[in-house]
Amino acid sequence: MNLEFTQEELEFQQSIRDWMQANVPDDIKRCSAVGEMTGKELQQKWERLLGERGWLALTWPKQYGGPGWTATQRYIFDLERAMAGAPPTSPFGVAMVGPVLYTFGSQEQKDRWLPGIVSGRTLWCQGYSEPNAGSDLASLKTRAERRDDHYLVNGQKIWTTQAHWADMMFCLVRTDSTVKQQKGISFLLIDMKTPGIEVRPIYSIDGHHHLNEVYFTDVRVPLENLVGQEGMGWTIAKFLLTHERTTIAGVADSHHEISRLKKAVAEAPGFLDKSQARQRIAELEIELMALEYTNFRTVAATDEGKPFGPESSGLKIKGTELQQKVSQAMVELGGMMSLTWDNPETVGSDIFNRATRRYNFLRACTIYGGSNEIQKNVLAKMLLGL
Amino acid sequence: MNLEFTQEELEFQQSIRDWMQANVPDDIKRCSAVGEMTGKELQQKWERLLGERGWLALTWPKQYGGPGWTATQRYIFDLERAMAGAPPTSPFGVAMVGPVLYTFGSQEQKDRWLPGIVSGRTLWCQGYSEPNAGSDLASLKTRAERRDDHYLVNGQKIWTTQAHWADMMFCLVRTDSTVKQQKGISFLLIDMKTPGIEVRPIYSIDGHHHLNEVYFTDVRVPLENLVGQEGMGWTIAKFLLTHERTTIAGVADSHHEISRLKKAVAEAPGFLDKSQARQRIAELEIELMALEYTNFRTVAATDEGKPFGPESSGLKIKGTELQQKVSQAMVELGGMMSLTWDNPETVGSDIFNRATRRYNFLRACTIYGGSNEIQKNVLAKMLLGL
Amino acid sequence: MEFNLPENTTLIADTARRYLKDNYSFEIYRQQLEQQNHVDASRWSAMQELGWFGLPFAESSGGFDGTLLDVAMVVRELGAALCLDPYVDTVVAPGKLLEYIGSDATLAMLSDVIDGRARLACALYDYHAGYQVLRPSMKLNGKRLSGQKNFVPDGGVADTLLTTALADGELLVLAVPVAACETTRYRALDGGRIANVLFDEVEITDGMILARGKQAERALSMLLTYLQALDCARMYGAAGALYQRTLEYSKTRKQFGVAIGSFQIIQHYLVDMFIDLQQLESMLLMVAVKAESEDACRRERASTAAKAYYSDKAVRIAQQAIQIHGGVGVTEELDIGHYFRLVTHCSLTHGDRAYHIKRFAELDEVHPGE
Amino acid sequence: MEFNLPENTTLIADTARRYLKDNYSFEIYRQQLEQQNHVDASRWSAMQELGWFGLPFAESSGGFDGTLLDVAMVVRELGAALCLDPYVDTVVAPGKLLEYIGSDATLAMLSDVIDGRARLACALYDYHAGYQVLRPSMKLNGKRLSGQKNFVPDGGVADTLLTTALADGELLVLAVPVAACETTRYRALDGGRIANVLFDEVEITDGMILARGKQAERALSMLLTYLQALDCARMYGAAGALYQRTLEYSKTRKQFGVAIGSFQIIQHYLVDMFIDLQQLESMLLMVAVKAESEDACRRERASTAAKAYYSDKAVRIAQQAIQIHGGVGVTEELDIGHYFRLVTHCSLTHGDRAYHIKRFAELDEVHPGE
Repeated sequence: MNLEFTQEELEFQQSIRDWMQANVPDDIKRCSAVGEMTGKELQQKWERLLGERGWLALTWPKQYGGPGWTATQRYIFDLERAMAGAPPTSPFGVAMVGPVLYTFGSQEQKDRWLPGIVSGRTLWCQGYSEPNAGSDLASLKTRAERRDDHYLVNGQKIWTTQAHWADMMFCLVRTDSTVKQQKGISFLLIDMKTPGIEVRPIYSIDGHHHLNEVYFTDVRVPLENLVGQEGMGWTIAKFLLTHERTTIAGVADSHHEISRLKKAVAEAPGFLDKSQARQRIAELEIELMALEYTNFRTVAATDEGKPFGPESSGLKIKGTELQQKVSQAMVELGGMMSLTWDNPETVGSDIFNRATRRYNFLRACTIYGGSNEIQKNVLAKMLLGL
Repeated sequence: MNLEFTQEELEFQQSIRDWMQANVPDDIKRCSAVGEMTGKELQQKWERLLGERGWLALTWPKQYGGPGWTATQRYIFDLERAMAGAPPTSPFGVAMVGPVLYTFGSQEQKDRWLPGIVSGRTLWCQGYSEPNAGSDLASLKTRAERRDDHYLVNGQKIWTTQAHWADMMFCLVRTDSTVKQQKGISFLLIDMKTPGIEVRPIYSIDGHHHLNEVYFTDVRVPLENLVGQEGMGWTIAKFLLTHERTTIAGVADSHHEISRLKKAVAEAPGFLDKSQARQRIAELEIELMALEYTNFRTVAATDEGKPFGPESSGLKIKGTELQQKVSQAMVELGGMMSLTWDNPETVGSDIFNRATRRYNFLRACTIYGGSNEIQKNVLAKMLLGL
Repeated sequence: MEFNLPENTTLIADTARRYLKDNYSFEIYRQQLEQQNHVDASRWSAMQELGWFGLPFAESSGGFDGTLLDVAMVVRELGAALCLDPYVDTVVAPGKLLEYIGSDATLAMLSDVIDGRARLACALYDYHAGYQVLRPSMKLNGKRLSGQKNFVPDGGVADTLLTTALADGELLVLAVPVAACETTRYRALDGGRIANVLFDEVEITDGMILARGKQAERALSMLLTYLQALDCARMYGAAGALYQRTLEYSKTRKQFGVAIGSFQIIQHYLVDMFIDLQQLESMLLMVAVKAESEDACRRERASTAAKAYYSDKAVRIAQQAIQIHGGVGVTEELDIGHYFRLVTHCSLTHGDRAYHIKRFAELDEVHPGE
Repeated sequence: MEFNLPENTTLIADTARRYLKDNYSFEIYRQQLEQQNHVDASRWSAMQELGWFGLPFAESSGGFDGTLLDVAMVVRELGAALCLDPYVDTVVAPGKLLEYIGSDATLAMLSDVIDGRARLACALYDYHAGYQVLRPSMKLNGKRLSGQKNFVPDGGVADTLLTTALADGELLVLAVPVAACETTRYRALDGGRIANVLFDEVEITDGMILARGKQAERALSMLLTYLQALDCARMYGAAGALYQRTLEYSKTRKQFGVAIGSFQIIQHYLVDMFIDLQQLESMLLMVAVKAESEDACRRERASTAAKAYYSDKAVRIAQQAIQIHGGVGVTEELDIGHYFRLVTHCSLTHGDRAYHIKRFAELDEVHPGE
């Protein structure tokens, strides 16, 4: 039992902190300090910077360009990244399709796609959800019919984050509708510039454009863009769901949000009952501590090469609930300062002025990637035997 | 729209308050002030006192001994009763078997049983639940076989409140096991002194004896003790469930508990953060206000002869949740003062010293009479059409 | 007690609902979001013709003698329709303040409000003072008014502001032309237009001072409870709409081959929403009757409790409506997320939950039932 | 980081579990509830033989050099077994206080504790001072000690009390014979025996003063964090037992012809309990390691956070365990309600939730991860 970072880890932490201090671009820090979204340009700038440093594909084996860090080091990196005000990196390339490719892909596929991901040059998006296949993903309908040298893809995806930024999409498609739902699904890589793809924006209630509908009309996808075999799509999707859980709880970003909130409260005008506000924040910090140590257990298990323990099963549920609570506290402690939507001036505090953006945005975090209700159904069955 | 009591109602309220002031026995007030249970003796003393005054069977038609009050007057009476520190009256005679008898009973049954109830001289208990028929009441197994001039009853009841005090039990029994569960149930009146009845105490986690198991071994019950026809038991039970909702929310007693809590906080030693404590109590008071006005809507509808509206459906759920919250606040605001169980001395405050008794006792209030979960199932079906 | 709406009130509510159904829509709302002001001339004059402008005011003030309850029913319907027309901000709020002051001068101004000729808004808050309306940070030194007001809900149209300042510690209510100030208009969380207003040595003439001292305090305190009640009414309209839409969605949306409303957990979520909505309705009726009481303690107990309760339960209903809708609930395409923002907005105006809980704890006690 | 229990700690925990399984039971617990003290001679000497008496203390103090983590695992098992034997109250608490003071005199007393010859208890609280252990209301005037202590967990057996008083504003720790005081023993919420103790001009000799000033404060503050961690350990044992029993019950108890665990709402209740229990486990490991840190800030942050968290989540697990059990959960017959009382009890000792939230908010900040 050792709940401290080792001397080496502390030195690592310091070195990351120093690097972040020196390298996180000022325009990113500015966004983060007030709670503004980083757009595509800043996000790319940041990811390429990390890519150049070899710090983008943190979980990857060294041979594919990972830094060869332990889970603890990755955790420390994520913490320092968040506390320095830098955004999380987009998960679609690095955390999702990358591991799929080096696990299930052919040598050719690895050679072709991994370098673009590890360097932050290729942007990916995830084509999973469909209008009538939300929580019930296996019922998806977008079909890919095999023709001589290509698949012909027709159908529609929805909730596709960053599809309007992406160069490539990894996509679940139905290649066989005669077998059991799960068995007929395949995993395809689709170039977003292929004719027949139309991307329509969906604006979120934070006022921003994150999500899209993507329509496929006779889209020709080369056969070599199939990962694994036909019918393996569901297996690959499940592999991804259980792949990386060491940062799923969002502990690092919750730390950063709480520190922003404390700063805003400290600087707030005198009308705010600060002792009361600090107690509300203390409750959040304590919940975060419980989550963080639960997360540490998963990180430590990962470093020991053990499978995820039961502690990891609640990380996403608790983590998303906490993110929502923190953002709600920020809105409510801001009082009227949280009422501004597109005010060009600062009223009291930029942090509070922009608080509802994040609060609105985060309503989605208990929904996407399998709603918390679905997760509880699964846990009841798998873990509790109910 | 008129949310004030009328001048007549205010005068009525004052007269009840004066009467309570003068007539609630001191030993009862003493119990109530510190949160002690009234035992059988005090309870009976109080109910007989009300019976003499004609104020026991409040909802009954005048012809059977009711006071002829409006629902509003009953509500006012209940409020003043609680605020004066008097206990609620036992529901089994007055609120349950009484209405059943004057609605479904024969003239002979009415003549025989109603006078004892209205005067507080006969104590009743309710034989519904069985070990394997809790929330699923219709699956009850206690059977009554018809013999010449009597029913022969065998089986077991459980959770029978005050069976050890009661003179009589009204009881659901199975008279026919060949038909659909609900159809085979009958409503019997059983003299608790009949040979073959054994009452065994169940101690509750507040340390008191409220509940019992009741065993029936070849208990002979006269045929004339059947209410209505054989097989009508389920209909009668359902009639009772929807009968009186004007006091089901426990608003009066929650008012009294909150006023006790405020008193205890006001008198608490200096270490307690009183501003914080008062805010916690304010939250409870506001919830009580929402419940109270919802309750008023049901009371007003009753006085207008209207059926219960949708507002009444949540009264028990919200009312019991609030009772639990108030009692938990009392325990927690008491801090260490709530740790004493049978301390002969007062440590700080009697109210806090006894707070966990009520807190423990009230864990049952979201369970009995159909758990809140069952109630929600029913509401989803009946009201929401789900 | 009696909870039936008076016939006249029911008529007003039904008319409002029908009018908005025929003349307003989510599409109009979304266009309005993009506009710099919220007044559509034809709707505005229709609302006046419906009698809404005179409704909140006594006959002796030239109004139609409507109760707060009447006005609340209109505002409930505006909330239910997501309507951004600034009826409360530019008619009810300034009009009630003028009426509560009740001088010849203010009653003359009120008649312009009722006639639809005035473009007024109340500028009562600044971020320094927070919710402490009776202690504004703006100062009048001699004839010069200096300071700022924020969160001024002017609908993008006001030309005169009813505002507050301290002069030697005494509270004043003033009427100041917007033209004399520096104004930044922007969009608020609910989609309405609000403004920051800078008063830089604005010259104040005697006629611009509408009330002072106790009279000003009393008028403002009565205005606040009135507006808090209307916040609840608007939230009720939105929460009711959210519940209805979510219930319907749960019956039609299928996942795993069945309607999501067949899942017990969704059923319990909806029952909780339903029960809370019933309690919200009770609190709305309560506050709509009591918040215009002459008795300050009764008034404040009512509005403070109602606002605290709404800021908890209506917010919770809005959150659950999104959760049950899933992805589609967090998009601009669907009205759900817009109602959600409206509810959040109203939970923060005229005192948020923490403010009201604290205030309630400080109010005097009364015997239950009184 | 590394969360594996040291082999030795696992051995200690397993031994404790096995010992209690073989030698303790719900029936013994219920007998013990009726007794005037909680010491059963044979179990008491067995516990000593198991090494528990020396476990919490350094080798240099004559102990076996166990960590707080080791002790916490024993206490967790005592909680899981509902065991009332006053190990913490009459061995760990007084022993650690003596050790933290660390004078020749107190170390000599400690060796009597380790040998099982001493019958000590800590009398640190009175209801006037509440949780403010460093500001007791008892006073030493000259040689005379006057005041009272309440909630003294003496297990019904202590003959000497380690207690606190102020002398001219300076904090003292004293050892006072129970015989010199007026004692009222009674049952506490968890079923243990506690006492009110009246000190009426008790004559104090120099030898009875064990520590004063900063030394006394430091020893007491270290003791408190240690005991707060053990409160969590005991609650964890109880909450874990409640969860296990409730899960099993939900698989066997049938209603409407099916196991109640087949209802989605019960499944979600249980998943919530399970997830909370995981977080409680994390917090237990955290606090058991950090609460004996030399660094006061680190120590207090850990124990204050853990205690606040437990007083919320363990309490909630206990409430849900009863709700899922239904009627049988609220009877004395079943252990569920007894665990429930134990959890409530521990949520109130050494600082309740509100106290710890406030305290945490006042503690200094640290960079996350440090």
